[in-house]
Amino acid sequence: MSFFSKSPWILHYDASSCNGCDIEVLACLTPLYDLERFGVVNTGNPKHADILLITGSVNERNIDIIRNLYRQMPDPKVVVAVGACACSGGIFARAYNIQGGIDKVLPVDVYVPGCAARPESIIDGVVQGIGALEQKRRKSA
Amino acid sequence: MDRQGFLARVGEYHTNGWRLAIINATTVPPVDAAEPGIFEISWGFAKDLEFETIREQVTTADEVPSVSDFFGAAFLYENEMRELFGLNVTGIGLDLGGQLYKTSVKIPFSHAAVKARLAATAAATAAASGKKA
Amino acid sequence: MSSLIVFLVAFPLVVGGLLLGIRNSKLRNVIVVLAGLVVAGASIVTAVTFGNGDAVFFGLPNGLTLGRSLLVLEIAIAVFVVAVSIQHRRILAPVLVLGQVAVSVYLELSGKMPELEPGRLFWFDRLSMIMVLIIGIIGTLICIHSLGYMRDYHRSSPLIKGRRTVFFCLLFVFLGSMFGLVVSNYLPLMLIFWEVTTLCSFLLIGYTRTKETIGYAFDALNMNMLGGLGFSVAILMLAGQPDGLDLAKLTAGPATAALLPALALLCLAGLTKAAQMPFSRWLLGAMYAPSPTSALLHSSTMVKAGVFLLLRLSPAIAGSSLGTLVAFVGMLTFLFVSLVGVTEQNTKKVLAYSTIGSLGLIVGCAGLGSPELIWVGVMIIIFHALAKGLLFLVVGTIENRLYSKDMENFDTLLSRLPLVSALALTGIAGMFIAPFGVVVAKWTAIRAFLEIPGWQGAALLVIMAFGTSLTLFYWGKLLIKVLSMRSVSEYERSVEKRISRFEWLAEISLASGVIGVAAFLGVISEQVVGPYALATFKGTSQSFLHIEPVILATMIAALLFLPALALWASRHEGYNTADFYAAGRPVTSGGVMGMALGATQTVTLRNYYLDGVVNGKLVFRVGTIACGVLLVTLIAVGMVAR
Amino acid sequence: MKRTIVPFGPQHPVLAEPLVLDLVLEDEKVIDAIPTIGYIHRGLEAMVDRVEYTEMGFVVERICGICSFMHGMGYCLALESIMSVEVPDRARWLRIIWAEISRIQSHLLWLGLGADAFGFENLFMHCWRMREEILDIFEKTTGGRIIHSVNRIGGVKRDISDSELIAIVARLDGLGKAFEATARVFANDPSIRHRMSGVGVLSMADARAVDAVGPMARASGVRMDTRLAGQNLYDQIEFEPVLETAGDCLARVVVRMREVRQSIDLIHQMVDKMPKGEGLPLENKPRGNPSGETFTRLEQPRGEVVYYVKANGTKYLERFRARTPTFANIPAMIKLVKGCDLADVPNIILTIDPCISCTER
Amino acid sequence: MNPIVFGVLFILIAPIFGGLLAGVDRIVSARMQSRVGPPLLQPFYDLGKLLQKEARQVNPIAEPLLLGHLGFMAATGAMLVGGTDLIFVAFVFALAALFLVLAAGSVNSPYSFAGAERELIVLLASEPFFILMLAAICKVTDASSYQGVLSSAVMVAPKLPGILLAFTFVATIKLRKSPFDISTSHHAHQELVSGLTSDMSGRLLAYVELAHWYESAILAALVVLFFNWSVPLGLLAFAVVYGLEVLVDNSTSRAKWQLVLRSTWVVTLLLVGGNVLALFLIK
Repeated sequence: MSFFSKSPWILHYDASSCNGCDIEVLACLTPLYDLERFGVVNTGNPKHADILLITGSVNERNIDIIRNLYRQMPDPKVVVAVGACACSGGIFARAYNIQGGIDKVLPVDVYVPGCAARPESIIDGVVQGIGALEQKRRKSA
Repeated sequence: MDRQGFLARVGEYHTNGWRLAIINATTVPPVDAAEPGIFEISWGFAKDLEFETIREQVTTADEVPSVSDFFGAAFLYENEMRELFGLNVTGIGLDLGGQLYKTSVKIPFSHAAVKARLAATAAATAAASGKKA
Repeated sequence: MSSLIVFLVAFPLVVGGLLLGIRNSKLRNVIVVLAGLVVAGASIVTAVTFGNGDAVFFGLPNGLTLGRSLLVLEIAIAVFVVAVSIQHRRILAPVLVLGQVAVSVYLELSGKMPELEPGRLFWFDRLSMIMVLIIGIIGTLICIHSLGYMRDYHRSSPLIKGRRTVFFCLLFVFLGSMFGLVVSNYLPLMLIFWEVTTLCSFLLIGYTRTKETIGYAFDALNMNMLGGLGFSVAILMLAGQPDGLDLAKLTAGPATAALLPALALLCLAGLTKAAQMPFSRWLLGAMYAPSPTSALLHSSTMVKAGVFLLLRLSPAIAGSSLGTLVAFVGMLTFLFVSLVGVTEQNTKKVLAYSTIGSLGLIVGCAGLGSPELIWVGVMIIIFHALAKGLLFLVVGTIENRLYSKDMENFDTLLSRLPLVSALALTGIAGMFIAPFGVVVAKWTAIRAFLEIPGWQGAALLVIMAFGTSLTLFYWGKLLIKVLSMRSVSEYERSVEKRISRFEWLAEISLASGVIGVAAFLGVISEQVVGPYALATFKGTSQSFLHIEPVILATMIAALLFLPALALWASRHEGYNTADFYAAGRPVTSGGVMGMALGATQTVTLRNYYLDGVVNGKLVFRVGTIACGVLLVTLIAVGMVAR
Repeated sequence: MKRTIVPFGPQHPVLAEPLVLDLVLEDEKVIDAIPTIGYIHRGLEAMVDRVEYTEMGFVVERICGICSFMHGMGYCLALESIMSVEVPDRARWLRIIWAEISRIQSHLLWLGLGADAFGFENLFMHCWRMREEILDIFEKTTGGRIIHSVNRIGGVKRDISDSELIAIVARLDGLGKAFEATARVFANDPSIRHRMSGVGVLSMADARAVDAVGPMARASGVRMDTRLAGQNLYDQIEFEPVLETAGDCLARVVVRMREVRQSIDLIHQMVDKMPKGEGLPLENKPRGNPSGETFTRLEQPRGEVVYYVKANGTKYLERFRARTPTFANIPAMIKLVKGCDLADVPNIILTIDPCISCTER
Repeated sequence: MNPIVFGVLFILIAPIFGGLLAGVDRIVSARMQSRVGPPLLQPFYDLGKLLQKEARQVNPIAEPLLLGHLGFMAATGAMLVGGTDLIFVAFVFALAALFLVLAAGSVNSPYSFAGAERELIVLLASEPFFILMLAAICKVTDASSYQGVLSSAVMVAPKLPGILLAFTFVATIKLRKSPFDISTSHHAHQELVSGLTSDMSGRLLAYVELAHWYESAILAALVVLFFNWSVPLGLLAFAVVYGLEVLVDNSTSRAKWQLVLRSTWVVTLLLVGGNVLALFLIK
């Protein structure tokens, strides 16, 4: 039996988001959306996390951090890019310090669109992430 | 720039109870001028509802004295000017050693960088109108 | 029997004298090792010869008598002390020592010294046996350890003038006088040995002859001389009593009121030597001496003399207000120094506080006096001598490798000095890890405290509960440091290879001793310590150790767990030590992480010392004052009781 | 002597945004704190070279997702002043109503985060539950929860009907009542006082010396609020900035709590004062390209923001610059962190209400 | 029945008890926060997942130390109800907790280390209480084992009201509840990230969780000692205490370690010390 679908713990990292998606990620945990219903815990620690929720895009300084956080997550793990910036660089794609979406650095499993991404889409993204997590586990098993 | 006169004016604002509201640098066109290009710096001071500025035009070759002796909070602005505009700000109270930001484009507000951006925009516009046509 | 004892005392003294003239270190090594083996062997032979363990008394062989030799020795000591004091311009020590001499001379000349029963000079029973074994075996190991330690010590501190001949001489003289002390029954005889240990410790502490250490040496001298003066005055007072100077008879049962003043002064002597508050300062100062000195002085010999005397006095003072006061001095010392210990960063000082605390517990037990508590006291003596001896030696070894006594520099010791770490862990486990060693003793003590009626019982329980928890804190901190790991360079790894054979031999033997004593806890308790406690207090036959198989299993498991783990880990590779969490920052091997402003730095961590909650200096002062007040009361009570 | 160095951030759950501090500790006393930022730096000011001024407003709105509305409004105000565009009355009133609602949103969000930082999860949840009400209002009136895009140069894009406004006021009143229960906990709970009272004290003199702005300055008794300038109609309603004098973390909480109440009251006044009716003009479209420069100041939830816009008559601005309140408050934060306890660090960082995204742009 | 059977039963049942308790706790907490909360069996799902996940180990000794923590925690419980001397159990309990400290400290990283140090502080704060509590219970009942206390004719709770009261205080530490959850937190939004467990992952974290369930069960067993005349009443009392803890958890902020240490010591000295003193003076 696999418990991954019932206990997805997330790590949220703000790459270079405008806070819009970040606070929506947090909002998912609060009473109106209550992600904990699905067993989701916002761990704040890569070593405990199964799903990396990442908002904002890659820039010169955070690129190492993103890599490092991902590397420190134990397998199996899934990356969910939340919001337009994380998906592609969004409106800031042409800013001088933006290198692009998260997929420039990490293998992104789920793209959540929106500027800012709505909680409903984020929850949907997490649920899709759970599916990806299951698949990865099966592959590795 | 007149270093002594400038610092005296800043000091006057300080003694009269003004606070530092902003230090802002602007890349002054034409951006294709031969380096060193010209930059305009505004020191904005606020007191209650009033707002006044000191203006100076400098080049990267000039020495821009820090005002952190008067206004401790100036260090962020000044480090930023140095990193983003390449200005030679000296005597910063908390010198972050060029590590405030880390940017893909070095000195992104230098004349060369601005010029490159404008050129890219022009090219993109041309391409877009070309496509339309 | 008696010639064996005389050999035990005299042989180390002779060897000591011999070593004074030997400058060749190879020859010295051979002599020290051989003499050590003889001493250890002699102590074992003595213990075996002694057989069933009931108390025996005897005099010098061939009917020899002491004559005036004690007085001569006393004057010799005084002359030496006065000479040294004049050289260093100190006033207190000569005053104290001259006081002692005055008492002795008065006694001799006035003829008040009672006739001595020649066959009762020495007293040998199970407690003496335990002490003889501790001194003989642990003392020898420490001497052997010193051979390696002192070599490195002088290499790492080239400015200190090497006086190793004196050092090794003192070690052996120390052992001899300790042997004498623990088998004396005649109090004036004990006093002489007592004074010799004082003198040896003074010289050992001042070994490096820096201004600082000479200060500490005089601290130790003054305080112990004060105790010694108390001892002599007690002898003066007891001289008028029938059988007053016969320790066994004096302590055969509860003392009469007439004896209490003298006993109070003897307790004072015991408390000074056991470094109880307000006399704890000398032992802390002694930490600046070379580590084997610390091991010798503070695990197996010097301080044990203090508690030894108090344990001897226990039957006489137990139940009296004097006994209760002594007990509270000990228990409060335990509580206060444990509290100070949590604020201390110097590892040797932490060990010193722990030593004073453990001695405090023994003093507490001796003061209260019941079969269980005497059992506890002796058990702590055994465990403490082994584990603390080991720890002092290990810290000495580490100090010579890392050039630091600071606990904070012991981090990642397991990666750097794995075998030494395993030994250190054995010692720490022996000292405090529940449910082993000292902890078994504490457990029994708590059981005994429950039986003590009135506020005393409650107070003792509370002191014990808090004191024990405090020791958990400082040992825990030390453990964290020793047990942490990181990847180390080849050079760092090679450091351990340069530790001398002598050190390994001594430390591994002591570690085995710690484990062995744990394994044979039942035997030791039932065959030696239990019968002693019952004999001393004439209790009914009972078992002290409520050991069930499950407890025994837990104990052995807990003891072996950490050292075994350390040994296993030192051979284990393939872990990514660079993979720690640093808030997302990049980390690389050896514990280097990315820092602000683009810098990188090795992780540095400092233990908590409860800054702002516990002020160590203040606590120490309060403890000193509180115990000082108790001590004054103690002596006053003794006097008033008359 | 050896000291512990705790790497605070860039990824740290106390603050969703990446802020880096190297905390040098003795026990848990912070001896030194070395800051680094730049993890969110996008370089959006330079986007004026790539984006036409008409669209730049959308970029400016995304300086920060919390004070997004005010950033949009500030950009429009700046350009309106350069281009001398007269904004229709109703649009001006609607803007400040939205602005005050967004202040309530921001403060509730912050109160929740603050509670979470000192380990009061329950309060966090309740604050954010209330905040959802505000987001609901935003969604109804602008179509977006976070990014609203209702500001245009010359006015606003959407109207709020009078009946809707009355409904909003009623809803805010309800919210205000619910908020009182939470506010009582914040102000009186002993465990919160233990964590906040007397912690991170910024004296009035210090607040001036480090040029603190917004609630940070007001909690230290500095009477500073750009709304006092009266621009944006604040002179037509009764307004007096909220001041506290203690200057500690608790004072900063109290200032923001009182501002929540105040904003509800201000919205009441605004709805009363504003011109009523359907179909009133909302937008005066500007003509041509802007030319000239301006410094525009505005009071955001976190304090004074200064925009500098310089235009040269082309479609592309020559310079856009936003000096956000957090940028001005970072020196204060660094000052306060030194000497506090490790456990106080989250409280101090949060009570400046940092918006790193704003700071770095 | 042989007491050893109780010990074995404890080892088997305690995790189920502790897990369910954690499940109920999460639901109740969620309801207090106007949320629905996770399913009742969520803690078991979490544990199962952690066991299936990769365990990233920073050094070779963390895992054995954590197994020591788990093992000694289980042993504490088993020895407690299995009839071992109660005071001895108090020492083993501290030892079990110590292994967690060592496991975290062994990592040599800032967050784990700070968590370990803080855990050591809460250990220092709570340990005197447990020694005194068990000693007092032994004193009152003249017994030395769990069974002995249960079969004693003396009712414990009426004689030890101060200690029972203090228990609810100290249990906050052991149950890792706010305001005393300073070394680790189930809600990671704190200055130490996840404190002690910052560098533990996969099954390593599962051991910690499991040991914590044992710890909860041990606390329940300890509460029963106070109500030695009726075990159901004791369990009910534990439910009440636990309910209180959840309420406190949800209505306080996290305290600083200085306050934790000072307040726990003061409570121990006044309530427990006072109670013990009364006991010794009256009896």
